[in-house]
Amino acid sequence: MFLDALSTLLFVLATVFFCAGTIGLLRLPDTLCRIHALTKADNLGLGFAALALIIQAESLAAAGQIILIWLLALVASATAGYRVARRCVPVDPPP
Amino acid sequence: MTEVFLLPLAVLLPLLMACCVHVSADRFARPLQWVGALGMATLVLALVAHDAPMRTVLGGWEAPLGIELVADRLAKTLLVFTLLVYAAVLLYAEGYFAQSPIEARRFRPLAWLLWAACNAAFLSDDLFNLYVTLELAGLTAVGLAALSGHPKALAAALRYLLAALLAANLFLLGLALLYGSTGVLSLRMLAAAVEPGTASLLAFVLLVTALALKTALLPLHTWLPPAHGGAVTPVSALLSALVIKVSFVILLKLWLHFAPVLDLVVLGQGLAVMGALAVVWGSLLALRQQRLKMLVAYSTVAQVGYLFLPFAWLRPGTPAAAVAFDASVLQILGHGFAKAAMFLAAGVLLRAAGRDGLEGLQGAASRQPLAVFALALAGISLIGLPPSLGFSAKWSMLQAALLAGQWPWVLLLLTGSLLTAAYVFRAIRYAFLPAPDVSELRPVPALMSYSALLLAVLAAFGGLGTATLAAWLEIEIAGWPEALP
Amino acid sequence: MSAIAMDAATLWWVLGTALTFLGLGVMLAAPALLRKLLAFNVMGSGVFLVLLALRPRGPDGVADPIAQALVLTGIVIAIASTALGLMLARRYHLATGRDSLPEDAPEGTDD
Amino acid sequence: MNAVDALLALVLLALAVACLWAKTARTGSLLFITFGLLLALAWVRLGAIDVALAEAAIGAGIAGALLLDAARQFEHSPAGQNSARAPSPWPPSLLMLFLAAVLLYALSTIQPLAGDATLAVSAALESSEIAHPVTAVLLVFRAYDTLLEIAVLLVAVLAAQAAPSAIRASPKYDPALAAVVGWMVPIAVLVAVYLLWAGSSRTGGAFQAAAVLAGAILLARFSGQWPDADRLWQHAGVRVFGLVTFIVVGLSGAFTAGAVLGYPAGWTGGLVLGIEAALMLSIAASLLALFGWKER
Repeated sequence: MFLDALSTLLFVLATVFFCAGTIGLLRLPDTLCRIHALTKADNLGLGFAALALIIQAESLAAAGQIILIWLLALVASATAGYRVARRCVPVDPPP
Repeated sequence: MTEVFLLPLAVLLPLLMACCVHVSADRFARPLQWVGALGMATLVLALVAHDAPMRTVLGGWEAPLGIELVADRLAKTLLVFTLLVYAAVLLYAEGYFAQSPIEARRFRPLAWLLWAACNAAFLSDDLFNLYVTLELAGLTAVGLAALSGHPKALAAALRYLLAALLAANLFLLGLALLYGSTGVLSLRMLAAAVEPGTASLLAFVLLVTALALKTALLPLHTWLPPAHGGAVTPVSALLSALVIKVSFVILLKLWLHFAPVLDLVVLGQGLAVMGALAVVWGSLLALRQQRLKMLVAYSTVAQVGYLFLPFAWLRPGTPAAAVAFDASVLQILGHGFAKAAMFLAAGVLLRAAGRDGLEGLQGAASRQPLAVFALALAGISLIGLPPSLGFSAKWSMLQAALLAGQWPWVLLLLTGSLLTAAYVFRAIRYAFLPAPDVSELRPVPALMSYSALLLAVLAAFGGLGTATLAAWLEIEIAGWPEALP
Repeated sequence: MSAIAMDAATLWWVLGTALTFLGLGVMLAAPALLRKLLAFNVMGSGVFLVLLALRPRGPDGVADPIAQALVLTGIVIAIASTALGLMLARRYHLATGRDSLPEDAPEGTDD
Repeated sequence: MNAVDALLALVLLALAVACLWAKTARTGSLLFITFGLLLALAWVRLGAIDVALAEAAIGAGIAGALLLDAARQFEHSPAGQNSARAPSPWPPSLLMLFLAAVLLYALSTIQPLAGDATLAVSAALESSEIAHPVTAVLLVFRAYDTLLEIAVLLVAVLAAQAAPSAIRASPKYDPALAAVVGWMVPIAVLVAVYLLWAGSSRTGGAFQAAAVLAGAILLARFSGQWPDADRLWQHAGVRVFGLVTFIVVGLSGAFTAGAVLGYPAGWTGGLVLGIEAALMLSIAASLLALFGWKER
């Protein structure tokens, strides 16, 4: 019962962050700013959602899989954000 | 043991051949093709030698769970028909692509995939599997139509693709309705399970619309002339002889299975009327063409019209039904051989003249007599003069119309023949005009003319075998609708 | 819609019908090739929804496995068709600079 | 009717409209990806988990990538062609409304027979030796459909005359990308193998695995690492390998199981996994050929 409530709370938090990320993606002025919305807010949202699911997980292995998925998503979004940013900034960073 | 093998091999062998010729280098691919073609010939002969109807349960799982292949005499006839067309076209392609190895490399695997698709459609007894084969044939045909990479060919291929995609979705929607209400996909079981009603009738109309679009029945024909007329010649022959027949044969199969259950009289009359309009309109358009291959392509629109006339008489329990069935099969064969021959001959003449205009044909009769002869023989079958297959087809339609007491169709058949004669003679007349300039002549491998002639002879003299064919097919339709073909 | 007592399956085949004809209409009316291909995919999704939603579910709430397999095959064929269409459209665009097919010429005229 | 379902259906409808009437090809493609992802949710609600995963991977993922790739080219079209012009909605829409009404009426008359197909599958599942019903249908009961479907995919690659794009080494060596790719690619390959293996007992399968594999190869290609391995993927043999394996195993069934496309008792699981592994390689190679398109 307590765990269910906790899950729900975490899901609500996740939703808040996802909404913030989506609004940021739509409303922020340029690509570099939008990357913030995608990489920061959305990943936090995903993290909360993952936590909520881990609480409900049937086994340790299932929980482990969820953590793995979250980590992979983190790395992927960090790399993608980095690549997008590199496309936006034409000049090389100072050595 | 062989029975387990034969039917699936008719599909799997050409698929395997497609993979092999795609992977192997040119100098291996050519001999390999002939080994494959010989294998196919042996296979088809073995199938025909098996007199009894054959049914193969794939994977050992019977319908409704699995898929079954059925080779009745209709399917066997079509397998032989496909084999003959392919023999001529593959021979022809050897000469046609001799100077363009890149196109040859693109052509070979797609041609074999198309062979597999044709055989698969003729043998399949499963509605969803028929959808997959229809897609296989359609996408292969699109790829073949785009083979040259010329912008006009690309535009024609895109138009063709969009028509095929539309047809695919309509077919699936009809399938969804039938599967949703019955839970089975095998044609045999569907025919037993389907109940007359709005849903099943709408499903059938959707299937028929999809197939009519893929067969290019007027007014759904606009994609056909650019695709067939604009493709490289061996492809034009395959598309017009085989690909539109795939969708038509599926329609014929569905009709034979569903006509006893659903009330299809009005639909049959409607299809026949559209067919009649196609005969007239297609012929008139063919008359207006200035380029030989476009003339031949528009002639297909008219000849497709003939294919749909028998639906007016294919009613269960009427004496006309058996004759109408024979007429359909004869028209499939007659148009297939004649149109392929015509395209192949046209390709020879165009290559010799170096251009596609009708006036380029001038003097062809003396320079390329074999090709002009093939063109004329094929024309005889299209017009419907004896002893051609085209004559037998039209004669059977005439008989069916009279048996059904619908004599106005006789007028249409006569008009159609006259119009066909007009556009065929128009093309041939150019060939007999004196040549303006001899220096323009280009050499064409004789092999190409001979393969065109092979098909033309089949079309022009095939009518002599009508009685044999009708007798051979009789057990398929005699018991209809109680005993399904 | 909610006024009518509607079971879950009905909702999905109603949506499937709507998507089917939405896609069909755009496929017929839109000139741009890319949009036509998008419309084909939307129409296909609608048809798949109808196909699956019409079949009763198994006791454990799992959809008819045969219908699922048919839809899966259909999705793969749709993606193959879309990919082919896109490649042809891109080659056509490279060759001519056009992103739509020319309007239909009057019939019977030579191209 | 569930309120969540109704909301999902409405959002899907709105997305479809927005996607089809989008101003640019790029927006349309992006909206189509969103549509595909939400449609996957609808499949979950319909109890079709396998379709949901395929829809997300293929309908949204691969189709989305192909569409975006193409949209980029069309947006750089030299002259202002008519792509921006949205279709005029009125004349055909009345016809469409009428047809939709006819279909809805017909659908409402359908009284589906009881779940006989479901029962038939579950009854035969034991003897099929495959635990997951959808995989059993795809690779045992209706394996022939799947075989022809793979042929369709081969046709698309051949017909598009697609050659895999040339190996594009990064113009400037990017240490961050190289480092990430160095360990991301093996993980992605691992995920692909997992998806393949999972297919026999639960949702998963060759196509989903191939999508992941193709993504990994693309990632490696962008980073310019393993050029030799990349060249291997462009060999025509890889593209037909799956189909040939499928046909050869299928034909051998005539000797070992008495039916073409049958499997000898006790061997089904292993043979299906082998076929799927071969298919995964070929599908991945085909996807790569279609994605990194350039004229041959």
